[in-house]
Amino acid sequence: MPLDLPSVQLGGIGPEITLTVTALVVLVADAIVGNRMWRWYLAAVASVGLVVAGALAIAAWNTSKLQLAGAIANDDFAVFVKVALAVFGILTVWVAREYVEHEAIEESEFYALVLLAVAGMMLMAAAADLIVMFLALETFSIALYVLVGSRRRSLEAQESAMKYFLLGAFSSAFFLLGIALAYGATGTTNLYSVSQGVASQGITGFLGSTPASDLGLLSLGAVLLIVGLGFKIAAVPFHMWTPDAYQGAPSPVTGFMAAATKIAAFAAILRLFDAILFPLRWDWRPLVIGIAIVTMIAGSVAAIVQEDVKRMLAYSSIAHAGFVLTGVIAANDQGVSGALFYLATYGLTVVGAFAVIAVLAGRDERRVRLTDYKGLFYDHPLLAGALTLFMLSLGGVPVTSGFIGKLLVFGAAVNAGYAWVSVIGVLASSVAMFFYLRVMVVMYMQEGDEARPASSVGSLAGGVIALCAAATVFFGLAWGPLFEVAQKATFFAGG
Amino acid sequence: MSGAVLLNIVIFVPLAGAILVGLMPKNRPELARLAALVVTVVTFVLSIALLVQFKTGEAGFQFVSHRRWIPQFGVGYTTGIDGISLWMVMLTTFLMPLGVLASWTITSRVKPYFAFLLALETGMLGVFSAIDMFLFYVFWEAVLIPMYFLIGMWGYERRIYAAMKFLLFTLVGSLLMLIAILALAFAARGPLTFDYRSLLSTPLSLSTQRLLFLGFFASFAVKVPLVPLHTWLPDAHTEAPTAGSVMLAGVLLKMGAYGLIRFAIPLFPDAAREFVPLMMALAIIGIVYGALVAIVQRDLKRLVAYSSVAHLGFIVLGIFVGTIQGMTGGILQMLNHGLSTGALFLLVGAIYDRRHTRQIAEFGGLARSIPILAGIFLFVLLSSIGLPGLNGFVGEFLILVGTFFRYRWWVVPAAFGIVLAAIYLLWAYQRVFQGEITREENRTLRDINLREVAMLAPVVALIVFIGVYPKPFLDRIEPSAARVVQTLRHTSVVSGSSSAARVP
Amino acid sequence: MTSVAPGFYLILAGLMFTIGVVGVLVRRNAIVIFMFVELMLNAVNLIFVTFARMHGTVDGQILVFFVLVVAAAEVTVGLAIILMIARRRNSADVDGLHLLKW
Amino acid sequence: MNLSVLIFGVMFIVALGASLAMLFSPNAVHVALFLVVAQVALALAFLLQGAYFVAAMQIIIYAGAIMVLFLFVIMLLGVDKREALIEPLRGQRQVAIGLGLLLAAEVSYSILRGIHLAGLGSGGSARLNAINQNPGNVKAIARLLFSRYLLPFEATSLLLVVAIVGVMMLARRIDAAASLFEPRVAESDTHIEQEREAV
Amino acid sequence: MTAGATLNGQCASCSHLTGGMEVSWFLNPGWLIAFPLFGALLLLFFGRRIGQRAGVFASGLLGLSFLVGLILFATQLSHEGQQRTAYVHMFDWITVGSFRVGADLTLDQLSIVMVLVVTGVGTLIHIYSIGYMEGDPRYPRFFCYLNLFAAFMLTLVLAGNLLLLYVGWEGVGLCSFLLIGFWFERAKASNAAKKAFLVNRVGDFAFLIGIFVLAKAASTLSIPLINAAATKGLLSQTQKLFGPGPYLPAGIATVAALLLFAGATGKSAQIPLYVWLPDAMEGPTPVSALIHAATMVTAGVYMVARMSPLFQAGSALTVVAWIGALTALWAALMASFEFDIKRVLAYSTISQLGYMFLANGVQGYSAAMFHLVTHAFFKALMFLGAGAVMHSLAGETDMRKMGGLRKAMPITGYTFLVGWLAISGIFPLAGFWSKDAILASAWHQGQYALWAIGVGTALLTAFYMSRLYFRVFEGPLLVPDEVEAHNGRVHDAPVTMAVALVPLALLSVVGGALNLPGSLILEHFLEPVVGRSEVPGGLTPWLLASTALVAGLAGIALAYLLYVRSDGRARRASLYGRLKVPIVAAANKFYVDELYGRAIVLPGKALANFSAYTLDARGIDGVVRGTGELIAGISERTRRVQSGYVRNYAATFLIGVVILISIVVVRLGAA
Repeated sequence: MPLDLPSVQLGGIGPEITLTVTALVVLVADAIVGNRMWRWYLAAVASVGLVVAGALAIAAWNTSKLQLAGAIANDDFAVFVKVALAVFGILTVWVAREYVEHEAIEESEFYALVLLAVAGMMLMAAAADLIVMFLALETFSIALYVLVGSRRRSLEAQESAMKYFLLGAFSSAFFLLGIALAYGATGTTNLYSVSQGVASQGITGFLGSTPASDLGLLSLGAVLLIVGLGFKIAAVPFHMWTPDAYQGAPSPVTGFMAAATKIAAFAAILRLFDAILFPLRWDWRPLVIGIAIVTMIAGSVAAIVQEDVKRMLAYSSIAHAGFVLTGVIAANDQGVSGALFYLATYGLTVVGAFAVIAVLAGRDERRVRLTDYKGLFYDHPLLAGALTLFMLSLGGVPVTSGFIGKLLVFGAAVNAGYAWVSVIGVLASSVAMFFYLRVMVVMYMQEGDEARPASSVGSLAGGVIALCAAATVFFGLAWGPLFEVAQKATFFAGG
Repeated sequence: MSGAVLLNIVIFVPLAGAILVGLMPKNRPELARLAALVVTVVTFVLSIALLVQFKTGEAGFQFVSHRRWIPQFGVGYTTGIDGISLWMVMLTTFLMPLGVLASWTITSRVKPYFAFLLALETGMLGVFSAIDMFLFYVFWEAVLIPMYFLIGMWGYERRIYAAMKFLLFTLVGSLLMLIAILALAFAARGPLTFDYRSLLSTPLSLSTQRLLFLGFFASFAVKVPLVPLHTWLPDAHTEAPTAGSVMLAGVLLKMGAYGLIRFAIPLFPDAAREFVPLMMALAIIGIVYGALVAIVQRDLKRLVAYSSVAHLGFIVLGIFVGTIQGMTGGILQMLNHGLSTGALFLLVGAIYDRRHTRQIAEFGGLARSIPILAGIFLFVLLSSIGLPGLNGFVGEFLILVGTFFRYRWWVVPAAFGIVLAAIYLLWAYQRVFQGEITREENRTLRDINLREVAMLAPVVALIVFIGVYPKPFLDRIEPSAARVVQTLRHTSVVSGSSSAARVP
Repeated sequence: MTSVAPGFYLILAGLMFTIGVVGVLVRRNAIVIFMFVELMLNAVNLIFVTFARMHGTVDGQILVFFVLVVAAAEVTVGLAIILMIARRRNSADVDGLHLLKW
Repeated sequence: MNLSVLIFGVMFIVALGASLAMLFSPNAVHVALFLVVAQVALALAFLLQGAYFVAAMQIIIYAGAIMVLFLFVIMLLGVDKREALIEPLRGQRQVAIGLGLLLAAEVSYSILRGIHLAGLGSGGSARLNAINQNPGNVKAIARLLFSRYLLPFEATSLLLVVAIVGVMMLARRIDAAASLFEPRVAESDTHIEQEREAV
Repeated sequence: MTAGATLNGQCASCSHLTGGMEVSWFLNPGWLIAFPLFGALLLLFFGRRIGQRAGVFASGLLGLSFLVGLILFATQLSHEGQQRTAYVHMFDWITVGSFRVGADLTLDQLSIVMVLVVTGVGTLIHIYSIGYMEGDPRYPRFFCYLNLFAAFMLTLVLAGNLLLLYVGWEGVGLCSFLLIGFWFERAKASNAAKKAFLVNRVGDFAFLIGIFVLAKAASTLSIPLINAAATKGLLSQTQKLFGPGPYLPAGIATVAALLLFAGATGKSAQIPLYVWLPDAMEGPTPVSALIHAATMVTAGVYMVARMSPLFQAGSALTVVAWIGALTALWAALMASFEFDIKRVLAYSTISQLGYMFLANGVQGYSAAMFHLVTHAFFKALMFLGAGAVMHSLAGETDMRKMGGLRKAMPITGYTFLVGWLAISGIFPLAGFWSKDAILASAWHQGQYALWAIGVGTALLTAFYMSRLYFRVFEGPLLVPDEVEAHNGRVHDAPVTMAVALVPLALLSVVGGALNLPGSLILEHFLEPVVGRSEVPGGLTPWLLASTALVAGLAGIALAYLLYVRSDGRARRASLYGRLKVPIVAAANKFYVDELYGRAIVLPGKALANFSAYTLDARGIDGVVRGTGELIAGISERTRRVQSGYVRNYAATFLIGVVILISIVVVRLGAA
């Protein structure tokens, strides 16, 4: 019996391969060339790798297929997420360029880890098999554990890495248990054969006739999968790591986590729900609604007394996870596209925000408290303006992309008959607005106490901030095209 | 130039001006001031051209322009004005140069100040001219941000508190409206659209109407504001810089009333009808309560702020009584209140500029040292308490007579508000301007200067003009107002089956 | 070959998983905590193998293989992080680390 | 009662006992050793269920490699350190035990009920035995691993690369002044001070 | 203004009103208003430049108005009795839907009488003020207000619809406010001004509601149309006549009339809203004369006469009559124990206004108008006289500090003497005739009780006016200490003031000629507007007249006994001893101000304070801030959950897991 190898279409994982290779190139180049070259060359190489990966991902647009023995689904959904991830990766690399220098972080390894993390996240977005999803999750998680702790001079950074790691491993075990139970229920870990299995073996009918039966292994497994992914998106009550990790991590990494981890994990959640759980939607929706509500409220409420900007944005990211979940519970194409739009634009905004924070934080991230931002508008009007824009976008004020994202996810929920969840969502976001406004209060309405050491804004970081600001406005005004793309980015076999 | 193009120019000239001001050199504040003045005056002149082109006697939207914006989501850039919004646009463009003049005394951070002020104008004009509801919402919220900064950066002692309160209060309301807008758009049949005119004919079941009405109402009631959602107002008005107070009282509050007229009633007529008693009760509570609270205020600006609560109560009363007199009077009163309360804030600001206090107890006998300002204050005050022959009377009378035509007894407490208005304003006038001068600082104040004349004279002239000859105003308002009144009076043709069909 | 019902294996796995969970919560040494995480993974492995038997395929056994790899990778990085901190603070007690809070 | 049941019983007791012993041994080295015991017991369970290859892997990789790594680190940090068994965090232990018991009960209950509902019997054993006969356990695994699980297999390489790069980064010495063993006292102390003040 | 004037019969709101008189651009009642308005505006903007010429300027403009009034009067006289009405529609004012109100003027016999009084007496008082206000720093402003007042008063008088009447109504109130508070530095003056405005506002509130009632019931605010509708309503009760056009049912007419009358009690200082008028004496004396004696306060009387068909249509007139009569008596009582010379005159005014309402109430509209005119003469005269006294006595108003001034200032003294006799109803002065007409009307209507009150009031009137006169002008010379200290000689009224006093004195003497019982000129003139009032025939009128005269003489005699005779002081003491309680009460204005203070002002303030500082600041805003603080508090609590201990985090995680699993298990168990 010859070995029945699947047709190995490496194109299906082209972006991931490209990124891995680039990561290795960056490492090797640094080892060989060292500091003798143009200061930006590592960043340039990494960026090229990310651009190529993004381009390869785009090439798969509109070709939706399951590849590599059904292990990955290169549908438009995956493409959308992958492109977004590539963009976040590039922006992170750029923001980090100057940052790693003054924080004495090994540049090549930093980039390599970012690239590998993006690779893992891309794999996650496309994963059509639970085990692939698990491996991808672990891949980028491990990269992030290290990145979070990469500011090794700082005990906080180490602490946050430790906490993130321990809790991450803990939650992975639950996720894995979830996979095991799903496997037990269906005999496979493949999402699409799971769903086909559900259909073909008549289990659906069986479920339909006795609504309790799907409450067995599969729903227990599904709950644990939600737990594992909920940990990654920082849904309450699995969010406890978030403030600490966000606070301790280097600001560019925090931005990266907020943007990229979130979209990758949400991609998995959306795919999971789309593939396995939509047939069972009456089972899981109350749970997710509960999580969404708690998350929105807790994230918003907890943030308002924070004094550390990064920590505050960490809570804000928790709240945002709740908002996106509002789109998820709609469980329709509108919800999916809304969530995608939300995540993509939120990512751009939050990367920009953390870029500003990174620039202002200075050596050893000493100035990250809200009081350090006093009177910023008068010293750095452009930085303050950009940060204002990001805060407004996070708050969901019109003419920024954040508003459109909220509009779309809340709209989806309204359309799906969950207007009351949306109402809770908007109330929570009003609470959340308070702390975004606080940032503005500090920047504009209070005088700086002491002479602020002038922060030097590197051209790359400055470029990122400008780009993100421009994107925030652009997708707040001319959001039609991106929305259209997000609408098309539906699932291979979904619905 | 076609009116439609002109309208859009009017909307966006201030924004262009804001950018222009933002780009000016930092060390030349006078340039920024001048530019702001020129821009606002130009906007006003352009809006006069709109007024001239406006066809009197037509109820529908005029100067309508439509551009595709986000066709994927049914959003269009659609603007146009009718007899109701026309005057709101005019009020905005009229008050704006006055606000700029009043801001002449701003000396710190001049550039951003005027940039925000101009951006605010675009937002306000947009609110009044948007036909697409998405666009409306965008403008609606866009107004908040510049105002937030104006209060928070250039306000007085408790400015940050006030700015926060203002923004959060309004935001809660408007986000609820956003949900309602979305629900409405999704409820409509056919392709997704946010065009107000198409959504007007959306058949909705009564229960849906109720919920959506409340969603819109949440936003507008905060903005108006109706008691008990009013407590942001005294703080915001008191702490805002003069121009901010003028814009808040003059225009922003009108956005709430405008929203009720434009959206809440015509979109959900059955629910609106059902809520009429509640609305009227709230309005009357506002009239009496606002006046009562105003009587004992110790801060002059706060007193004027509370007077707005009472006045807006009148406006809401007029809007909901369901008679053409009430509605037209309400809309005219929106204009009147913008003028007279705007002028009162200008005056309080002028006095503050001289004495750097707003505490009534600090004043006394000012009519001696600044007789002309005192005279103008008295004049505006008389307009505010509805002295016949001045503008306030026309509006209030129409509202009350309109109310009486349908609801005989409601008019009694409402009309009593006029008595109360006289009490709080006259008492304040007495304490501030009459009696002996008790404090030395008050003895040597400069009287009105040329800038203040330029800023107050137009208001005074309009106050008289509207009071004596309101016909040009009423004639343009009436047809559009009549349509809204129609929807409030006649049962819409929604049948049980069609509404049931839409429920998922 | 065997007549012991798979349910017993699953119960064993469940109990071991729970012991792992409890261990993570009650122990203070980072390395020990991490070992309990490993115990949890091991318990899941047992579940995989048991389900493989129930389904009559070897898929579940392959999954165990992947879990092993993941565990290995986690262990390297995790121990590196723990070591990094432990060397600096001269202790692996996780309770000593609470600079970041609130 | 046949032999396999007996073996199962022994395995069950050893695995569970070792796990529990982990929970109660204050010394990290003991914990590690108990874990090794539990893993060996599990390997036995794998064998009992026809997972021969995996059982071998379990011994070799887990007990052999990973646990050695653990022990190595424990040694590096000092063997004789005993962990105080008092609980400084209020309520932590009660929560852990209470929830642990609840979790165990719930998971066991729902798994058992789940397999009952899903109609999963022991019929799979026969099929698995057949596979283990022909083509044999290792071959069957290999076939699947390089066909259906090709991508996960490839993905493990990515995972390992990440782990390597990560460890590389973490293991590097901090350049400049700060030494690994001499924490930047000034900075961290001020932070601690700040935190105290905040409390 | 007049450019918009059209011939009658062409306006929207009065298209079916046809008066006999045609108006052209120059023969237009609009000019009556235009002149003083123009003067007011000019003085407002250029007052400082005009300076001391302001007085002459303002007087001249009002004089022009008087001239126009005379011309119009002459024109009217050239028409037949029924053809003397002119309707002028100047422009549409408020037109919304079916509700249409224009700026309409009506000139008829009734209004021309008022016009002549307002412009005539007004001009005299303007002239008087030239001297009286000399040297005041705000001299031009004073004349600006006076002119403005005249303009509003003429608007009120000429208004063709109730809304325009309301414009004038509130406008004169405004001017009254401005002029009472003219010396605003004095706390008393500014308080009085505010009080006047607010009390009037209360009345106006009722008036406004009356307007609403009519706007709804009659669908018009045009005064002639409302009157027509009211008449039709009245007729329909008895004759079942339903002609074209609206008609007012008697019930609604009563309600509307009473509401309008409530407004009048404010403006014309009747019970219960009279309290502002005595305080209003804080204003400059010419103001008291013009506004608070001759013109503004009579607006209510005029309004009732103007709307007489409406008042007649229901049963409102009874209320009017009784309120009038009671006010007359009440105010006379208070006047009898007042020592402030101006306040005595103020109470007297209230009392006399009560007479006029009494007349209105018994359908003696022409009698009311008659008394209005004569009262304007003699009361203005007395106020101006009092002003002259104050002018020479450094502003002193306490009559206890005066005495024997007739010899020191003869012009003032003798003219005041005329006024005193006139108001006391002494034959043949003007007051005798007009008062007699009122009493006769009451008698003839069978309202004997009212008649009796009227006679009693006549006695009291004579008493307190005599008291005033005797104390101030007779007896030994007595001037306040300050005047002596300044060694100032008491001087008589200067020329500009005398110029006003003398004609008014003459008019007070001969004013009765307007309506002598034989000729009844005024009555016949007014008949087309207010209807004929039946005059008792035979011996009755003579008896009635004699009774009134006797009452007047008795009052004078009483005053003579108490204040002129040397034993007066002792008599007063014994009287005081016997009637202590009522006298103290009367001297304290029957504690009405205090009552209002306790019953309305204090609770109102308490309510306002409660609303502002408890309900609003603590209650509503407390909820708002409480919400914020609650959220912040929750936030502060929840941040503690984030303890920093990673094992706590794991525990939280586990809690979440267990909750979720429990939900599944519970549902599983339920299945």
